[in-house]
Amino acid sequence: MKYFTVSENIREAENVNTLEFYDDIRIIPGQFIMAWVPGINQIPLSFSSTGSPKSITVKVYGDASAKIAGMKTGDRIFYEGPYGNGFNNITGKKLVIGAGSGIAPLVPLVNESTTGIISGKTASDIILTSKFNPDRLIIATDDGTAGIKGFATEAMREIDIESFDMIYACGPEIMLKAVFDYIKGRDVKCQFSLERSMKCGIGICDSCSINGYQVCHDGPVFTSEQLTKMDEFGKTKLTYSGKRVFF
Amino acid sequence: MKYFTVSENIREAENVNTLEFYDDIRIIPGQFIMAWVPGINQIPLSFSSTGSPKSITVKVYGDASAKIAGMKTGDRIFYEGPYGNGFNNITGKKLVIGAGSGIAPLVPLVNESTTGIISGKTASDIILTSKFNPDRLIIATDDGTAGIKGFATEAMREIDIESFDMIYACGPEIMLKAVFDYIKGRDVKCQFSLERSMKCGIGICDSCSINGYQVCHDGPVFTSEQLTKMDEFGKTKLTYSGKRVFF
Amino acid sequence: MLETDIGIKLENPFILASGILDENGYTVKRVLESGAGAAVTKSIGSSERRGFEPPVIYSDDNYTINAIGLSNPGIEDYGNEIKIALQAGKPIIGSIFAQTPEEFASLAKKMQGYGASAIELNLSCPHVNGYGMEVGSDPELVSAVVSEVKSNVNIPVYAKLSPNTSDMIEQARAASKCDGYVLINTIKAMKIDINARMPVLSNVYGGLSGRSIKPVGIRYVYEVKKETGKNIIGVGGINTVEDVLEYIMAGASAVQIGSAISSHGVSLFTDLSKELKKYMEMNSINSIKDLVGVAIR
Amino acid sequence: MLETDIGIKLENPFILASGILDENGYTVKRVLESGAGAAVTKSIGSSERRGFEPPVIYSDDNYTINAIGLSNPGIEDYGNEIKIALQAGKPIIGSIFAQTPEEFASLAKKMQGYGASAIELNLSCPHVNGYGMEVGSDPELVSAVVSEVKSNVNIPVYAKLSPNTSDMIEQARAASKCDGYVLINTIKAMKIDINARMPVLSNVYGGLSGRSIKPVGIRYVYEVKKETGKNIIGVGGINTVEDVLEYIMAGASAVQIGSAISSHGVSLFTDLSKELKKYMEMNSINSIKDLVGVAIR
Ligand SMILES: Cc1cc2nc3c(=O)[nH]c(=O)nc-3n(C[C@H](O)[C@H](O)[C@H](O)COP(=O)(O)OP(=O)(O)OC[C@H]3O[C@@H](n4cnc5c(N)ncnc54)[C@H](O)[C@@H]3O)c2cc1C
Ligand SMILES: Cc1cc2nc3c(=O)[nH]c(=O)nc-3n(C[C@H](O)[C@H](O)[C@H](O)COP(=O)(O)OP(=O)(O)OC[C@H]3O[C@@H](n4cnc5c(N)ncnc54)[C@H](O)[C@@H]3O)c2cc1C
Ligand SMILES: Cc1cc2nc3c(=O)[nH]c(=O)nc-3n(C[C@H](O)[C@H](O)[C@H](O)COP(=O)(O)O)c2cc1C
Ligand SMILES: Cc1cc2nc3c(=O)[nH]c(=O)nc-3n(C[C@H](O)[C@H](O)[C@H](O)COP(=O)(O)O)c2cc1C
Ligand code: FES
Ligand code: FES
Repeated sequence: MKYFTVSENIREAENVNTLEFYDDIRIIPGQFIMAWVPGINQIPLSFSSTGSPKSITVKVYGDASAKIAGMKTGDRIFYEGPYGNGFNNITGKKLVIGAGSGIAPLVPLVNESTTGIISGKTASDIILTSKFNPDRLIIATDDGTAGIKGFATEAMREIDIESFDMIYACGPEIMLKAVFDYIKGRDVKCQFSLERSMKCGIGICDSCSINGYQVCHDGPVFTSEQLTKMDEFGKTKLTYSGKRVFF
Repeated sequence: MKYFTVSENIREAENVNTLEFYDDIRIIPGQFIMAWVPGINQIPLSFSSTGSPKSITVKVYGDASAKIAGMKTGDRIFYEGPYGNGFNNITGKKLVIGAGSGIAPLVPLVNESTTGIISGKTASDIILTSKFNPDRLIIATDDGTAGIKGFATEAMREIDIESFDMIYACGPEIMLKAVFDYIKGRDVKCQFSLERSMKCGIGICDSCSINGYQVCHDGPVFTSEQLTKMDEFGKTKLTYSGKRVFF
Repeated sequence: MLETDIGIKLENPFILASGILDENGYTVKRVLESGAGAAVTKSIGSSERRGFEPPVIYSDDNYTINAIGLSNPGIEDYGNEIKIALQAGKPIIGSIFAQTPEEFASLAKKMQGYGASAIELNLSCPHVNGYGMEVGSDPELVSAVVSEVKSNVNIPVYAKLSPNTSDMIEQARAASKCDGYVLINTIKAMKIDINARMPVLSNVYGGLSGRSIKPVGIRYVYEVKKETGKNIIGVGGINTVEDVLEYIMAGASAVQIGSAISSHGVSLFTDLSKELKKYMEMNSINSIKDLVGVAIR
Repeated sequence: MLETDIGIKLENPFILASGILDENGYTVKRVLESGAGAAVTKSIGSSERRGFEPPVIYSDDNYTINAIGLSNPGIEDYGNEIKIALQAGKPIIGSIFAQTPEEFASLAKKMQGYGASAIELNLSCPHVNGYGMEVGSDPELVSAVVSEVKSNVNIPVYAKLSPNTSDMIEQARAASKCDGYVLINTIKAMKIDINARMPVLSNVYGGLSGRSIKPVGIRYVYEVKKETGKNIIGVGGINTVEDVLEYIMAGASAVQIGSAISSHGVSLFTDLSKELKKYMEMNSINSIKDLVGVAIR
């Protein structure tokens, strides 16, 4: 397997760390790696910086993410990839909407004129705010402990979303579905980066599929036009065993 | 396997045919193919033309060569290769010495100013004479039925071999050894193309070896300097089973 | 001209192999709509199985090693996936794994009930204890499984055999009541990462597939076709139309494709159909049948 | 720092594999002088064998398939070749094949008499009837061969086992009196030429070697090392120092190299020594022993 050598570990929040490394591999924002933690698991992680240094930003959920979040300078992040299509990064006016660690892959798209919406359950879930122009950042939390109270869609109401040339969204599928429903009928383009459970990353195990498309291979980024045709979106998915369940 | 499609079969002599074909594979004169005759055998054959059309010239010894010699327009010559190092073709004054079908790989080296010696057991073994400037061609046969009577070395006595910038020789190893001994101590450079029994062509079966070098891979062309260090040259070789025998 | 018959009629000889993009009904449907002649389902067992933890797959340019661990939702839930997949209007072949003849038969009956056109018995998964290799290397058990399944369904039953054996012909003879053989499943193998100094797969061992195993697949198809004359579905390392022709000339009446989909995408099926048609036209061949086993001496 | 000990001392762990550039004493000498730590001879039998007609080898970028057919000059003549090879001053391992324990023992004694430092029992050639696979898949015969040879020579005896088996551990147990295992020999395979519509090799079947078989070789080395703890010489698909390290971490104390020589030439041995040394320096490893089997869980 390939590996990145950690040059720095930056604490972003309680349980969220950014791991920086130097490597001249070419990454399109939105692409991801399958990071291998020997003896534990292999998990998909996106790039929160695709320049130099590159970085991943990881939120601790279980053993694998905890191990990576705790890595020190000189440690190796083993991985396969990069995988996936990545975002189509336009030059016009952008709105990025990220929920929880879903903000990470959106950071490489952000520039001075980009507007951001960062949402989370509670204040400590709100990360990477420093990457945004403070004048163009809206924060939303379910419990109102930071920013406005409510979901990301609540924050969307505060701005004229039709004024953007492209909206980029990443986060849990339920949140993406809410954003998708919100923009429906409005004259705006949108790219969604989906998260489904992944085992292989190379489009053969079928664990990450949505309506026959593999999120790891055909995605993770899908346009609103593509998602319109996918009735599984926000509704059903497969578990690790392959069992179809409702969200 | 790859194949050449025969465009023409030209009869050179009793039991000697040239098969022409068009193919843009790059060949260095002296390189050879392992020609596969399905159901029969696979045998090494050199190129008697490396331009357009390319050709091989084959003398019938057994079933495989007979089958190839009898091929018609449109038939396929299956092969692997090209293999081997090939000759270093110089621009100066050249002497080529070929015995029997050994003249074939030398033909691509011949130009207007090249001198040729073609030897064989008897008149019907003398082939490809038309490729030479008649003024610069000496023929020798063991039985004197064509040209001078005697071996190739007999013909060499007729000319000032030190006047050549390079001598190229190909034929049975015994004949090559005689040429090698003849030029020894004279101020002349020589390249010899060896024939040993070949099974693989890719330098792993060890059937074609001479003093640890593989004729198929390190050769078939060796310089006089290289051969000077090889005490097997003209003395011992391995049979198909791997048994060491004297010539 | 691409039609072939392996007990079921196929509009082309290209079948999606078991375990690759065939756990989810929508995915199977998409693969069929992308040009596959039929699809084999992921191997389904009696109850839900999570399978092994990732890494479950390691691959490089020439091969894939997997130890998915027979993850599957269980036969009860799988009916719904087949229902979705059947919307493509092409044959679905239900792959099943189990430990006893009775368990196999019960799964097969369910698959038939769901509308599967044929059953594929996975007698050969190389990396899960108690299934596959253990089942496949016991000729009496193989024979009992095939008999029991055959007497419980009226659709064709194929036996997928293991290449991890010293005697494939013995296995094939034991399974001789089946309607055809599927050859080959993966070869037991492994990958060690020299930097981590660890086996990559969480299960340590996995099954080798892809380009690297083609010469072994060709050999088994040839050998079993020559010995038994039965219908054979060839699988292992197919990437190009040349690979397909090699399998057909070795004795396969149809082929399955798995690992190659990862690099070529699902459009591979249509591409192969086009290229095979072109080959047949150029060589004046009317039916695939005229090529099956022509290389056998 | 590259020294290793497999019952015989080697200045580096890179051994020329049997059957590749080792029929002719001069060639073996040259390979040893080019940097190999030792060389195994071509497998030698009691009497001269011509082997099969060409094609005896088919190869592409990822693999080689051979059916040389155990061609060899016979043990009587081979003494002279070993004499030439010994001029390199490095260990020669005599590979032998036979049908009975007595025949193996008699060949082994001759090899010892010629000056071989160890014996390699070829119990595993996959393409010649009556030898190899047949011998290797009969555990009682394997056990008798090893006992008989061991009681007739006092140099180390290695058993080269067949991967064409459903139970390698059973084979290894049968050969447990040997001083080490050589894993793996080639995997039975074949190539069909789709234009000629014929098997390429005159013998139809051959043995697969080269890059394609590495994951299978690694698996067997790991499995047998874990089960038996004995010395193992790893072979199969080695081309790079990464491949070497993978074999060593799986449990090999030394490795053999065959097919790769065709593309890399004999300088491969020196190159690998240099690169392995560099790796060990960079990772502060003093002895190969410290790496043997480190990946085993
Ligand atoms: C394409 C893609 C890109 C991703 N990029 C990133 C990234 O850049 N940074 C990042 O932090 N994560 C990212 N993720 C999510 C990340 O892969 C998971 O958080 C990770 O797999 C958790 O693994 P674990 O072994 O630590 O936890 P597990 O042991 O798998 O999970 C522990 C618990 O947390 C829950 N859980 C796990 N992951 C999530 C999640 N994402 N959301 C909600 N609950 C969860 C589980 O259901 C379980 O209950 C990405 C996912 C995908 C599909
Ligand atoms: C590098 C190389 C290049 C070659 N290039 C050519 C070429 O361009 N044209 C060509 O005609 N031949 C060439 N040869 C020789 C050719 O390969 C053999 O003649 C051929 O292998 C004979 O095969 P067969 O099956 O027809 O005959 P076999 O059945 O192998 O032999 C029939 C009888 O003829 C004898 N015999 C076979 N070959 C020769 C020979 N070369 N000299 C003397 N006696 C022989 C055999 O010992 C046997 O008694 C080349 C050989 C080498 C090594
Ligand atoms: C990821 C993966 C999962 C597989 N799962 C199964 C399975 O569940 N049942 C089965 O019979 N074969 C399974 N196989 C084996 C394939 O069906 C096929 O026999 C093998 O991969 C060789 O074909 P290929 O080289 O085209 O991939 C699986 C293979 C892969 C790569
Ligand atoms: C041309 C050829 C001939 C071989 N002959 C023998 C042999 O005589 N005895 C033997 O034990 N192994 C023989 N082998 C097997 C090799 O020793 C080795 O086990 C196998 O090729 C795997 O190693 P590789 O991938 O490095 O080639 C032969 C292999 C090849 C390619
Ligand atoms: S993760 Fe396996 S298909 Fe996407
Ligand atoms: S022909 Fe095999 S080594 Fe030269």
